[in-house]
Amino acid sequence: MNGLLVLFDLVLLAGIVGVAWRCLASTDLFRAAVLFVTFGLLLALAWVRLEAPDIALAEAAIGAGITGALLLVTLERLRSIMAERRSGRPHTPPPDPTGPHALLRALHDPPPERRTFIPALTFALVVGALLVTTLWHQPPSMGLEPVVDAHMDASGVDHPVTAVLLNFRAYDTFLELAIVLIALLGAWSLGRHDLIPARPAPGPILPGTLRLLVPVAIVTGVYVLWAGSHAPGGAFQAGAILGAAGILLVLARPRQLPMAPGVPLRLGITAGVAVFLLVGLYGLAAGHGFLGYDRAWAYPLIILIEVAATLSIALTLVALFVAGRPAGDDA
Amino acid sequence: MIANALTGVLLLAGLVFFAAGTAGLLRFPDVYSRLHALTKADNVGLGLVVLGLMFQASGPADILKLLLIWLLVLAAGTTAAHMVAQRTWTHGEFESDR
Amino acid sequence: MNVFYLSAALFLLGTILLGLVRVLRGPGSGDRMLAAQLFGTTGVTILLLLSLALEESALMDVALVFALLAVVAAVAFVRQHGLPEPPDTPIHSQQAESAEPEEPNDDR
Amino acid sequence: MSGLAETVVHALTPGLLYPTGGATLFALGLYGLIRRHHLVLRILALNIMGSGVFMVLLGVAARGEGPPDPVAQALTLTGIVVAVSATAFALGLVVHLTRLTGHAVMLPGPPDDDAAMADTSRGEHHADGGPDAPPSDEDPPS
Repeated sequence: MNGLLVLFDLVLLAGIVGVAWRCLASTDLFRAAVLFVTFGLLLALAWVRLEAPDIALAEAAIGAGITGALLLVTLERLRSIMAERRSGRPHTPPPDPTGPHALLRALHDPPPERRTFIPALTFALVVGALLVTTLWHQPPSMGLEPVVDAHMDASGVDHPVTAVLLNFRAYDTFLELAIVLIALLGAWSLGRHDLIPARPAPGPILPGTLRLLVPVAIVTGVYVLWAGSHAPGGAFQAGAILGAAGILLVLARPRQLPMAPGVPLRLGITAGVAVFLLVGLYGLAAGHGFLGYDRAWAYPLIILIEVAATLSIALTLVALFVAGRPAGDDA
Repeated sequence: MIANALTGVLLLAGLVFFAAGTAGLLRFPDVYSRLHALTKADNVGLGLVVLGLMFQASGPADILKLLLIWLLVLAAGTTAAHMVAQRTWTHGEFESDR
Repeated sequence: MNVFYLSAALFLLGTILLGLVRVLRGPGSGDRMLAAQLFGTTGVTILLLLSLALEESALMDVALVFALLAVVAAVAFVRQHGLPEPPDTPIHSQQAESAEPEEPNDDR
Repeated sequence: MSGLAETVVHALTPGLLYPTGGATLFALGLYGLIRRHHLVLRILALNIMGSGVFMVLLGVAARGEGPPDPVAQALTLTGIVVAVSATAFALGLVVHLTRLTGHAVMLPGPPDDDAAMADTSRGEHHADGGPDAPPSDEDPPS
């Protein structure tokens, strides 16, 4: 059993490193994207082996549902932009010093020049060797597991990771939600173009699958959110699942949906940060300190924050995927 | 005991289908035949494994979850295979690699 | 029995690594996408086997999420890749696409 | 002989193997970040470096007896969501840059640097020689 587990770990790690290596060595960007999706799948297995089912759940939703779609859509956007420029100005030399080939094949990156080989290899090897040596000689420690375990009663939930996220280290989670919001603001500041066009369904199969998948995805998201209080799951995983379901809808919708209403969308996107902030301020006013909860109220408050955070994360991920402010609300 | 034996047999049969799917993916000459090979792994391979694992499930909830997983993979496999085949048919095999 | 599940999982991991050859070789993007689809199914199966072998029932949920979202990448591939028309183009205008030069992939 | 094999198996715990793998991923991502020019590939390289960091964190958290450290897991969980948002933003920036300038590559030097121009066009002739693969000694020691 033990020998088999070690063998499994070794094969898995070799696979992960091998996939990452081939991904970064690809000249064809589409191949790199598919390899990166496979990389995410293998990483989820690695998190399972590291006894981190929470992370595996998030990686499954993000790796399978979001990253792949994001990369493929970005490549398609690059391709169509370059094709447009190529057809628009046939005699203008491209400003790209890597030559006309790069424009002819937009999804292609020529192999790197030879002269960077030795310095890059030396640098990477030195950094890697230093890291490995440090990690091997790190003194063993128990980490913070006993501390968390001792205070689980006070947290209001039964799952240690959720307790850390929403009670013991709520600061981190609050700022993390703020960072996600800032990423979206950055994406929106780039302008309003580039909405993903609606397309007619290629046949009856895709709409039928959507009718099956989307309700199941919503139920799964709510289930994962609810499970978070006593088992692996929680706001981040649920938000990623619902976000992926939203991305699926955006990709597969057969006709243009009515414009997303600006004000409710913005309220939903900021709900996580806003509710978190309000609860934190309430704690401050009630004398528990910023983001401190009364013990009796910890569970309902955590659930409230988690619901708001799930909504925000899901909406933000979809909005980041669409990349561009919703049209028609320039006021 | 009988449950364990059944699980073992069904799992082994499922693994055979996965191996066949991978072999088909590697050895078959074009997209359509590869598609044919790997949907067998999707449908029958996972189906047999799920059926085998049902004998080890701890309760009806687990059995239903296993069944749901199989149904979802069936739907995903069908949709993906259909769309990839259709796209290859209308666009050609190498269209995208520009 | 746990050893048996783990060997089965290891075997399936081996089939994923073998199948990577198809992603690396292509030749078309459809082939690569199909291989990724097969990896998704195999990953679900590995997770189910590991959930028994390691006695961690939460892995079933991970497998469920993978099964649920396995189709997203394929939909993104088909709906976006190689279809650059603007939002108001009429249905089935893909024929316009073939006006562009086709270039086989010389990439290994 | 079987005693030796047993010792090796006991030494290779996940707490040792996965941090090593994570460090390897970090170094590999760094190498790719330096050498590749296309910005999408550079974003992938950054993501691979990030995954290496997550793997080190979780691997160290899983060391020792008993359940793994939930604080490290919570940090990694937030880290993954931040990473995917940052990736989406970065890809949006790449698309915007491409729309403005017509290319999505990081230039090897200043655009008016003749030496850099000559050097890249020389690199262009190797384009059909297949990917210039990094060496394979990046595999984890086993």
